[in-house]
Amino acid sequence: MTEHAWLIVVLPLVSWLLISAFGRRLKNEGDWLGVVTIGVTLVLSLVVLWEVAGGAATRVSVPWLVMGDWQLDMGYLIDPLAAVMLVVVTAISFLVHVYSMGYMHGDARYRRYFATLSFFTFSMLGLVVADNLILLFFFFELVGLASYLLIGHWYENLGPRLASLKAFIVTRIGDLAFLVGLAVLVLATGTTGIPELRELVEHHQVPATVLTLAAILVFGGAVGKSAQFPLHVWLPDAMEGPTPVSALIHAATMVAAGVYLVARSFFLFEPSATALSVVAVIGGITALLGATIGVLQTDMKRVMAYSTVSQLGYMMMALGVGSLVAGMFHLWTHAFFKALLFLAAGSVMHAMHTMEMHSMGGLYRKMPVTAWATIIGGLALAGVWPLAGFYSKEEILNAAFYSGVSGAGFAFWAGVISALLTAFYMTRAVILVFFGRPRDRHRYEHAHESPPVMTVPLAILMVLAVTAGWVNAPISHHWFGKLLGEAEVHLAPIVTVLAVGATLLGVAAGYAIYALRLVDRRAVINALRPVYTLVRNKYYFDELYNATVLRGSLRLAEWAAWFDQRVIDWLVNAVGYVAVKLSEAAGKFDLSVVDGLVNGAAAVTVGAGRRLRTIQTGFVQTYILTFFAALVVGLVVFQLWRL
Amino acid sequence: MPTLPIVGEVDTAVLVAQLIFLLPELILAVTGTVIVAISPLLRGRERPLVFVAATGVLAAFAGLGPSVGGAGEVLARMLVLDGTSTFFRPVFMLGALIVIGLSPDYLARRQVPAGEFYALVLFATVGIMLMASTHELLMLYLGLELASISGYVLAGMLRSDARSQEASIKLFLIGAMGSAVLLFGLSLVYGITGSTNLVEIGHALTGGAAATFRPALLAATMFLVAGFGFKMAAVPFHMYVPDAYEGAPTPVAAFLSVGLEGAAFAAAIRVFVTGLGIIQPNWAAVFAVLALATMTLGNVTALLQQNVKRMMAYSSIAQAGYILVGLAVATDRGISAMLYYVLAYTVMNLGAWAALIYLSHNGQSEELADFAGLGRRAPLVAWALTFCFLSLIGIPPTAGFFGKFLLFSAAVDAGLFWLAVAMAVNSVISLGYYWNVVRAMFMEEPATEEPLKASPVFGLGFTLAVLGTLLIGLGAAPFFRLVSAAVVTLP
Amino acid sequence: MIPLSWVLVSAALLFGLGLYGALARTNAVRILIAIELMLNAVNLNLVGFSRYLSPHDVTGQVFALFVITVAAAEAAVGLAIILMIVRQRDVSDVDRINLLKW
Amino acid sequence: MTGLQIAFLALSAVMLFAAWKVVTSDIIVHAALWMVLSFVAVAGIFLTLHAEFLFAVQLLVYAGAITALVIFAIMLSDIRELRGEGEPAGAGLGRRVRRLVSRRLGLAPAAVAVGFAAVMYSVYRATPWPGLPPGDPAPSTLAIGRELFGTYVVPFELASIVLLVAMVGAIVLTLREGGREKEEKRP
Repeated sequence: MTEHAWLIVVLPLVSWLLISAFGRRLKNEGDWLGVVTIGVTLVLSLVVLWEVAGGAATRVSVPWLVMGDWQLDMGYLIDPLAAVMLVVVTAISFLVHVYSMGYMHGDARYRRYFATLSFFTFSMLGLVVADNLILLFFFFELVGLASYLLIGHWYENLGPRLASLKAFIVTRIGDLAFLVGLAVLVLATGTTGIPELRELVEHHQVPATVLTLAAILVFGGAVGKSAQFPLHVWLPDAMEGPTPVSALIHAATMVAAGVYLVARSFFLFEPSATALSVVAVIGGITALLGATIGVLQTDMKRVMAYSTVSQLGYMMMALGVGSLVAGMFHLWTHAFFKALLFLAAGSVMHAMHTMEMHSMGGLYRKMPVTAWATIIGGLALAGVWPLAGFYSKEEILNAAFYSGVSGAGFAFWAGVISALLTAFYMTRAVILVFFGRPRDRHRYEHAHESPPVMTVPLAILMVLAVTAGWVNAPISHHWFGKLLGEAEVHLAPIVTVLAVGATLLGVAAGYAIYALRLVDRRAVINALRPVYTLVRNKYYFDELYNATVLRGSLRLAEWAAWFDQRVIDWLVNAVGYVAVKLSEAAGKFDLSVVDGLVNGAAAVTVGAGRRLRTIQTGFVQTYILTFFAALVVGLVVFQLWRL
Repeated sequence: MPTLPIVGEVDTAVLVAQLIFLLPELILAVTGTVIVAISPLLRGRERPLVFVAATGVLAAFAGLGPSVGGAGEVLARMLVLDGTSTFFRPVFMLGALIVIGLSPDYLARRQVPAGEFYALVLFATVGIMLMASTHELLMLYLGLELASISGYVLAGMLRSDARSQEASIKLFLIGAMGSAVLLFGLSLVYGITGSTNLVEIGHALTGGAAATFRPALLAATMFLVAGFGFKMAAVPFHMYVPDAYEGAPTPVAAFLSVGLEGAAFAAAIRVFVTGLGIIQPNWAAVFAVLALATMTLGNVTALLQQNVKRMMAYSSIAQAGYILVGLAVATDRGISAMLYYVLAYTVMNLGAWAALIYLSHNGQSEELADFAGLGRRAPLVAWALTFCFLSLIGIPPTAGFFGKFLLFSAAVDAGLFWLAVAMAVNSVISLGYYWNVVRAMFMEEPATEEPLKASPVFGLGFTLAVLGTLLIGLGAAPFFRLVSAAVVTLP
Repeated sequence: MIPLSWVLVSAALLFGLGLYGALARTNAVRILIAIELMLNAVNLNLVGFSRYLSPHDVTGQVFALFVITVAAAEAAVGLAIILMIVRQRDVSDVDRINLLKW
Repeated sequence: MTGLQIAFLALSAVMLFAAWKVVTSDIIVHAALWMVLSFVAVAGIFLTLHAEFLFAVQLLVYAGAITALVIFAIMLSDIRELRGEGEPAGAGLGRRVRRLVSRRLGLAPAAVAVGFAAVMYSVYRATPWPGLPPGDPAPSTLAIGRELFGTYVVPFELASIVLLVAMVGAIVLTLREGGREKEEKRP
């Protein structure tokens, strides 16, 4: 099967095309087509993983675009890393597809939704198997595009519209860094094939500085896609999309793409201590940032979103401290329990039509399956033994503990504190939503458990959230780690103690505050007022970006307009204007009044604030003047150059 | 009567035999003349002329047959058959064909004299094709003027529309001035080298003239940069572009933005690379600066536009900035990337303009508000426009992505790293204003639900543009081979 | 004999005057006239070079001939455009033709 | 200084003076007439450069046809300009100063034009131009004729298309409203 792995990528593409083209005429608008296709790819992916675990690996590469001495290949590379990722993507995507049949039932653009879902999966799978970085970039962009379409699925509302654009633009900023990194690599090595690059790096054919630069720039791409500090701002807003999409984005596709990118090009990072430190520190900051903000969110999905930011920080941190296995392992476990959490949240949303936790409560009695799903997912996320999160978190903390990379110490403590916070906010969320007394009677009365098409995927994910970690535990002889090429595992007891302690402390604190109400919430908030305000406002990142980037580009545009209008016109008019003013001060009417009226009318038509956006004067002569002024300046410069 | 030494005596028989290489242009010109002749007889029933015009272009495609594979200068050195001309002539004809297909509904609605419109488009196409396939400065100039004068008239064809009139006169006054500047440069080049043939000019310059006449040569180069910069819509020679495109009839703006700009790039490649190759560092540096200024100003200013037609004008300025990167790099890869981009630009830009034409012939203006809800009223057009925008932004797997990518890597390869980064940054900026339109189309409520109409001919033209954008992107390989073969190398 | 530089300098001056005229006057017909002056300057260049390159070379003169032809065509179109505008808007000052801006 | 040089300088002076008057005269008809003088002087310079054929063409096309066109257009267009009302009026020196600095006749155009001339002058100064080649110039008319219908026959034909376009353009743009349009609407 491994040598036919291209099928895994092509099938969703076909499904996308078919649903787009013929969905209207198919039964149920073709949703089953997507589900069946992804189901088949899941089976194929499992077969591939099985074969790869047995030692199979393949790389196929064919010349695609040839131009002179330059050539771009198209090919796929199936190794353990790709095989693992294939399974994660197809499994989550399959479950999301099934779940969506219930969740999106009756949606106005049902067909488009399923088509785009297939497209999203296709892009992500292409990214996973791509054998060269340019092809990878290609799919990287497509993933961004697909997520833009899905986040903005309900584009009638302002929220999804803005959120989708934000996601698209912010991640594209990261892509920009990736692209430049690619350019650096091509310039230095002349190749973009992943195995070729690895070969070159391993034989020290690439200068260290170039490698560091390229690694950091490539990491820039991951920062955008994987919502790392400081480009994390798009992910929480991406909640505006349909919840199954959020599950897909948060668990297996969009954000995983960044982590996977770093894992895929890990050979670039490994030799460079600087690059690793950058990754570790950014990852640590992101983990802390996400966890702290998550504590104060009152919207259930937003809690999940910030927890994703935080967990992505963990993964990056793991990679940064030099452990590919720990990072990928956390990606693997996280995919299952985060998908579970999101789908459970979607189920709550389905019942309550709100995500505000302060209007929930007591839902356990109404929706036991959903409640159990959230509890198990939360415990797995918090890292409670023997659930999935426990193993991967322990692995990461151990890696950080033993790592020699500078910044690993920071990463370690960031990880421990985040573990505590994670346990706390998950406990808080579970209690607020499912226990205690219902706070909104009306909504509570109408709540009901979701249909089987939604609860069955939940059940499957519950099992996976419990067991996914076992693949890299003593029980399986660390099968996962060995598959990805880890020699042996060190486990320091002190780390385990710290991790478990932090988790328990978090759970206990949450239970004490929200269930037993031993401590008054208000008192804590009042005691920590400045910190509370800061965190509650998400550290003011959005405001910061608004003030700098957005305002800045507007300024630039205004400046360009101002320059065009003012400076050039001024050149023409400077002296004349004064003369006109003087002569007409005594005249019958003031030209400037007329001008003002005309301009005023124009300003009204194009709306206030457009006044400064007047780009060109409209006078032919100023155009001619610019033309010739530029010509003369050019002539002078050229003649000076000659001298 | 004394026997006089005649320079460049030519054999008439050979000349006549070689006219076959001029077949496409001849067919186009004859078609144009026929249309002019018969359109008064039709008395308002001018719609069928679109088929005459389209047939003419298709016949001209067929007329390329004898030229394919031909190499060298023919017709007393007036026409050159090489990779570049083999590449550009069909590209320009494709552009003309699409424009002709997009026009009839618009012309009928706005009461533009259709016969003259088609004829002038065909004549202008002859001009731009000749610009791209000659080594002779005189031919270059005549081709340019043929295209430009047709353009002035075309821009003013909505005779009673004040904005069209204004576009026409601005285009004319500044265009004539641009031609004068270009001519001044050409006259200096002729004076320095004693020839008007670009190959000869190249030889003369490498043979020592470049060193002897360096001051005058540099001045001439600057004149040529300004003259071509004007036709390419390069900042700061661009200022007429937004006004002219906004005011001109929409199909004309579409034609000018791809035809004239493309031809200016084609001719510039020949003049600078073949003719002035020896002072490549000088002009390449200027083009690098122009490229940066052009793409940045075009994109930033486009952000502020409320009128989509005007926005498209700034967008074409920005796109010209990307194409200029090829000249700034001036390596084989740079030039071939540039050729590929011109091809991609032709189809994707026409696809985007097509949507504007569509709105316009349905009686709407081109304000952003008119795009509201287009996704519901005309889903196919809206999606096609979105696709073309993705290509203009440079999202894979569109033609625009590969074009930008090639230019980008050529710039990196030549060490112009800053320019490559500027390109990438600019492509992010451009996202903003294209997205504005997409948002309006899909996410805003339409004023009316009334569906919009288009004739099958329009549909064909539109399909051609959009399919082209897709095919040139997805099936890029053969086009890559084409542009690799078409490269003019530096001496 | 007339030094070539004399020809070139007077051509450049003529071009400069045309340039000044195009920039400084607002009447469209005048701008057109100014452009004609510039084209004449180009022709002076061409004819001058033609004379000084070789006694038998007439390329420059042929070129100038074509420039004159095209200039006539251009003038005809330009005047037609101006006429069209004057008829409907009663202006020929380009600084009153500025609907299109920004 | 030879007679030819004197003739050249004189013609050149006339040409530039006339051009100056073209730019500065207040009445547009005067400007057109000065333009004729400038064109005639250019024709004279062609003669001093042994370009007899171009001399004739210059007189016929420029001084004749184009001038007629321009004057025709002026007559059809702006009546106010004929009386000199199009430009800011005034008196004596004050008027001149005012005009130089008025809205459009600003300093910037002058600066650009003078800058242009200055740069070109320095360029020409710095370039070692060749002297007159040996040998008497041949009568150019025959040579031009041969070239035109030999080497340059393709451009010659192309020029005819340019003229055709100009003709079509001029007609289509100036056709009176209500001419064709009305006809079209007639049942």
